[in-house]
Amino acid sequence: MTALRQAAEVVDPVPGAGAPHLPQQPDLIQLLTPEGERVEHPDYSLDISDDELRGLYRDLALVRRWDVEATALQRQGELGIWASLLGQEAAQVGAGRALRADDMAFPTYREHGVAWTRGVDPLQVMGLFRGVDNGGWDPAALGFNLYTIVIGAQCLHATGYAMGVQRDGAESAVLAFLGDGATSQGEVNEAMIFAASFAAPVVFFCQNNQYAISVPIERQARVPLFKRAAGFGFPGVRVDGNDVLAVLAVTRAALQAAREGQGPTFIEAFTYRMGAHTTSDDPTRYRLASELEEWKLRDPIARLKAHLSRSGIADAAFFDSVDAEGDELAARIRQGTVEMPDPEPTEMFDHVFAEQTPELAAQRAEFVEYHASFEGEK
Amino acid sequence: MTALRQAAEVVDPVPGAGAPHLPQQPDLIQLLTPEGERVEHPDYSLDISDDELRGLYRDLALVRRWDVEATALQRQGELGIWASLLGQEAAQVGAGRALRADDMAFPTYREHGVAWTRGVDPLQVMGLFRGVDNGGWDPAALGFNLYTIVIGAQCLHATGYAMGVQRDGAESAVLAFLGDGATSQGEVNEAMIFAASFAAPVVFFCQNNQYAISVPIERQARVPLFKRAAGFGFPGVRVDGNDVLAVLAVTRAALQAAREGQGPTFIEAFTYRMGAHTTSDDPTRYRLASELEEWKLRDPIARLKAHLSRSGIADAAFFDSVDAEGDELAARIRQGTVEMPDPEPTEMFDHVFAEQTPELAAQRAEFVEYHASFEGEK
Amino acid sequence: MSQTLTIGKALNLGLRKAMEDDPKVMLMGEDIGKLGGVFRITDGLQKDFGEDRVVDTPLAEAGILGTAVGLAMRGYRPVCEIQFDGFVFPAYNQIVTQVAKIHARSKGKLPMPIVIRIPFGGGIGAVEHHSESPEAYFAHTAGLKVVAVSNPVDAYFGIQQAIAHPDPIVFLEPKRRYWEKAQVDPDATPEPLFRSRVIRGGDDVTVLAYGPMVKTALQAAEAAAEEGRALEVIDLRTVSPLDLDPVYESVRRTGRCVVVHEAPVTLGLGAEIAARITENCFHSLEAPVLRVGGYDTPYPPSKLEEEYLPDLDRVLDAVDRSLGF
Amino acid sequence: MSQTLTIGKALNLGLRKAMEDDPKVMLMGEDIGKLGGVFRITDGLQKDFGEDRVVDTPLAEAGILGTAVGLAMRGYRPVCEIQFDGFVFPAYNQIVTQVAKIHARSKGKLPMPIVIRIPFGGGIGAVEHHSESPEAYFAHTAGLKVVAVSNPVDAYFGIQQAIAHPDPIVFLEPKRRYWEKAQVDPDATPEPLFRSRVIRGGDDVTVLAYGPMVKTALQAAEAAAEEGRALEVIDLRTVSPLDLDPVYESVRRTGRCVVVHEAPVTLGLGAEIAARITENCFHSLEAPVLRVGGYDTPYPPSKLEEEYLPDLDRVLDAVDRSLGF
Ligand SMILES: Cc1ncc(C[n+]2csc(CCOP(=O)(O)OP(=O)(O)O)c2C)c(N)n1
Ligand SMILES: Cc1ncc(C[n+]2csc(CCOP(=O)(O)OP(=O)(O)O)c2C)c(N)n1
Ligand SMILES: [Mg+2]
Ligand SMILES: [Mg+2]
Repeated sequence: MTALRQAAEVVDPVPGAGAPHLPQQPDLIQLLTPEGERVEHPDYSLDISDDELRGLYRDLALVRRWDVEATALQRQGELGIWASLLGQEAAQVGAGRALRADDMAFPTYREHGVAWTRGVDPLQVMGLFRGVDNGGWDPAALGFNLYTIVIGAQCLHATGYAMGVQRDGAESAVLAFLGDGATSQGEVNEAMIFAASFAAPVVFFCQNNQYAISVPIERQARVPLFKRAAGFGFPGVRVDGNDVLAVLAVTRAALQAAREGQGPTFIEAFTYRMGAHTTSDDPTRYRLASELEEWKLRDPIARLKAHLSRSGIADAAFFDSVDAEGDELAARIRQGTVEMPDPEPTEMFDHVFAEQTPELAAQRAEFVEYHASFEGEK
Repeated sequence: MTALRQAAEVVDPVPGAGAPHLPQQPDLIQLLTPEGERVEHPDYSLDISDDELRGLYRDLALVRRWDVEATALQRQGELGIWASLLGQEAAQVGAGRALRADDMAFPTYREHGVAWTRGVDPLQVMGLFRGVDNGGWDPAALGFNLYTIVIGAQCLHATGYAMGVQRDGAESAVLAFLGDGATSQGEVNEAMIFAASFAAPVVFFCQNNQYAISVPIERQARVPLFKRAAGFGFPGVRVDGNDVLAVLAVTRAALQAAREGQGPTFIEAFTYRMGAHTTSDDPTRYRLASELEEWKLRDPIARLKAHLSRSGIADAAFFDSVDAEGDELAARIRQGTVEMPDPEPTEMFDHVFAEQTPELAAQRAEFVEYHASFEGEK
Repeated sequence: MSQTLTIGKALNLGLRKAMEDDPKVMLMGEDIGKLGGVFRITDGLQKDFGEDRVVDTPLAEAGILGTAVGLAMRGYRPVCEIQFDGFVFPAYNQIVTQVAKIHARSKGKLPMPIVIRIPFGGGIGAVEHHSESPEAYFAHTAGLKVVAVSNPVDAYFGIQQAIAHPDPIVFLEPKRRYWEKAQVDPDATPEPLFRSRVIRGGDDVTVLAYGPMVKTALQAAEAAAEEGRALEVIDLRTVSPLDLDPVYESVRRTGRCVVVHEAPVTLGLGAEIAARITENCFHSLEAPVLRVGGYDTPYPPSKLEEEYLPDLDRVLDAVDRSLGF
Repeated sequence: MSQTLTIGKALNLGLRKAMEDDPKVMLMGEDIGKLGGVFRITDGLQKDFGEDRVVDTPLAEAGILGTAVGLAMRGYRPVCEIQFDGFVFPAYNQIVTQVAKIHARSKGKLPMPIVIRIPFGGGIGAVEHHSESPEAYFAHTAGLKVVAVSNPVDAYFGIQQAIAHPDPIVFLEPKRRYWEKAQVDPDATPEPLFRSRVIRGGDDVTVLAYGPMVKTALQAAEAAAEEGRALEVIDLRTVSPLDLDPVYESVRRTGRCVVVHEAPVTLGLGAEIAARITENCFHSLEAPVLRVGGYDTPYPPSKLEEEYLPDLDRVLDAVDRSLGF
């Protein structure tokens, strides 16, 4: 089996994915080392106030607190499932905070951190995972589309939306989120082709958390993902996804380029899914505990905390206050979730169309009548 | 409309597509200039006998003769439609002749030149365009799959077939044909992703004839197509598609690499569709006559003929004999086509499944009975 | 002022009118610009409305529909041309999981006013994939509406109504009838989009058809009349939702019904229509609703398409069988 | 030796047996290797048969089916797992235009022995796209065969029969019943794949179901029995081709029939079955064939799925309506 055997010898697309050594990746953009030390990058600088830095920390910490609470609520049967973002907070908060109010983001199902930065009420996200609705927020008002579960489908929506932005003559940008696994979907590649062809103001933000459920990134790509973009004719960059500052800087620059008509950019945020794929998953079946241990050393929150402490930008009181805020948030999420009312059954008929059909109206009427017939019995 | 306007300024993906200046393309592999002069290339040499050279000329000339006859037959109502390969003979013959008997090719609907090299009877191709069947040849026996009309679908078949070759431990290669337009299909990109991921022994041979019906290549890609491959992690090369020697050399090398387990290659054969998309098309609606005039100067057959004459490898008698052979071929094709019997109507029921279903058998029986009921009347 | 138009030209003028009426209307598709589409339905529109509104896309149907979704979210009204029926399947995921569901997913916050124009059906002597009748796939998909036009008047008004409609609509154009002509008065009051219509009265058997088969049904009715049988012909016009009240009214009178379409019979529209008629007119039926359609085979090579497609004779044969019950 | 197996485990063992019996059998899909699939149906198989025969693919369903086509052309027998029903649509083009048509296209020279395993249906409290019932899309497609298993015995033998079968088969697994148990005797002679089966006798009303609804139909029959009504329950087992002779036999006796499935009623299997029963048993019917299915809405958020899915009560309600005709 010549070919088959040799196939195993192709270059590792994720230098150090198994045993990661991030600082050795020459292409990786970093502004904060895993130890929390601020470093400079020739192409990306970040002008950021202490207030903003503390704000980022607060975002990261609260989003994680929410995530932990959601996982607990799922375990207690209050959610059907939960897709944890543990480990990806910096990638999401950095990307989300790079957006302007008039920009539009297209998330997958894991972008709770981005949702947070866009002002989505966590309870609306909880509602989706509880099975109450599909996420009740207003995408247009918040500049944050509904979660999209079919892998990659949202990348085309983002590109089309960006084509609309172009036609409106608006100076806004669009941010499409996707995972490493999603890069294998035909639709995602079509999105990049359309984006390139129309020079659409869209940025593809790929969180390479190195797994698509159990499948490691090596199965999706044999070279680093950010290189994909050059093949389509636009820039690709790889940023340390656990470095919120670098993510913010790189995403800001890409969005600004998009707004200025320079077309799309592909950002690979190199990170790691520290939890299970979802609460239904069992990662012990497919990855070693040691891998996780290594990545704990690059925890995105610890990293910023170290920087803030060391540089004196934040003190213990600040961290305590964020902790307290987190507990409040968690309590609110818990209470809101367990008390969340079930939807009206007739709702399923009411939003299928903008203009209801007589057929469906009749089904609805029968449904109501049928259920009324039980009223007496129960 | 900032972004929209600036979109127009992106680099030309096909240097000189509108007014082609092939020799100025640094990346273009050539072994024969448009004037018919043999040139060397540092990476690709070609060891070829005079007999083989004359054989290539014969292929090119006969394939063109067939094509001309088919176009005429369509005009006379003998074919439903015809997809002409005019101008692409060298790309097809060069690629086809690079294949070994145990290799497998996956064509689109325009690969008559490749079909020729694989020993497909031209009448079987004619049968497809006449509407008699979908191409009656035996793919396994000839190493040439049936034509595939859904753009790009065959690229995945080729990749899967190559995965089978790997599993068989066979030292064969697979050649997938596609057009420039096809590169935009999600499935084609998935094929490249699978091919890369499994290091499958497949070569993607893209005839960039610069149009997808009316749509110029600039709409599909803003950078040269062969660069797409690097993004997926395998080599891409651009060859002068009107230079049969270069195409042969480049394709041979890629197929050999595939057989040796080095995985896929993407070949962009830079050529031009000198005719209409099909006999149903009217290219005057979307392109200038001057473009065609420029490309006539790089006619793939004239080029080889010039070389053979100039170098004394072939003389007038040879060319005359090929012409005569062409006329015979054309006559055979014409007669075979007009005399081609219509298929048995019941055939449509007989090949749906390997194991016929009672349902369909019943429909067939009703069909036969129904038609029998007219027997008396007509 | 009334003029004689083919279905193709009526669609072209209808699209033009829709674009004039609403600057948010955009056309997207393969070869719809300079070429005017392979059937010339968008002829001249790019020249007059520009490349931003008449967009030649890359060759990727999922891309067309997926970007249309995004454009709709941004307030545009994309009209997507699928070049041939057989090439809609790469876009199937976007149509079924996104276009059809986003209104419901967002509880109405994200309307999807997308029109998917598909020249459909056989009879033009084409190669594989150019003669499909995929309407049942869409009609079975909750969240989509599906209409099929059969004549220039419905083509002219229908395309405008579809574009103005707030929900996603699969708009089926009977490709082999593109050259059929009729008088179209652009100032007339159009019939609503989602209504079926009795187009020939008769008391013996009710014949239902839509799109290209309407002409076939009418031909059958003519032929039957010569033998003294009065067929009532109904042009369904809307495939989803179905508008069957006029059908029930008719079948209660005739007691017999034949449904005609090109799509394979199994799970074709005839199945649904037969089931509903039986549910609603059970005691009036003198015979089961009979179905005339394509066989359950892939669409055959074109030399066999006349044997595959329902024609006048097959409709009459079903009428006979119905009357013989 | 007979053992108690869940449907999930029976499938796992059936796959294992098929792989042992034929070295050309290959499994392909997302997460089917180390993870054993999200439902663990392929648990342990990669470990025992290696990565070349149990292939974790890139995340692309068209890629899975398209490469399966090529592998089939090379003589392999690919068994493709689609992770959830709602994710089969990216592969739709390959399934409908290639897998289904290649045998006919090649006049039999290219067999397509591909099995497409799909865990289907609702009832597991999942988020969007994880509870779909797409069988009608496939049953309407000429060139595909479609089966749906309802119990461990059919699961164990059916998957092996499907893999050994020369034509492409969409193999539907009732995901919410994966944990249902029964005795399976691997040495028993299995029933043929494309046969329906009367699983409970009765003379009042015939109830048809397949996949997950078989259990529901049986529950309804139990409940009806308590009220003195004898429902005859038929497990259709094969969705395409349909095997309706036992159904006709039954309906000619009962005069009444109810078809149950989770898919939306409009153009669901119930439509085709109702139409055929009416054509074949017209004079025996005391009532129209009634259909119980999902509503014509997107599958709702899981808190509403119990209202959406047919249950015992809705089946009994239809039985009542049928008897009341
Ligand atoms: C089209 C489609 N196929 C399969 C799935 C099932 N699925 C859900 S998440 C997932 C893995 C996604 O991996 P990646 O894109 O890396 O994102 P991540 O979950 O790691 O954030 C899969 C296969 C899906 N949702 N959609
Ligand atoms: C999926 C699909 N969409 C649309 C078509 C209609 N169509 C046939 S050929 C063609 C253009 C193909 O262009 P290209 O890939 O460059 O190949 P060429 O015809 O130039 O050889 C189109 C759009 C098709 N066959 N399949
Ligand atoms: Mg991932
Ligand atoms: Mg081309």
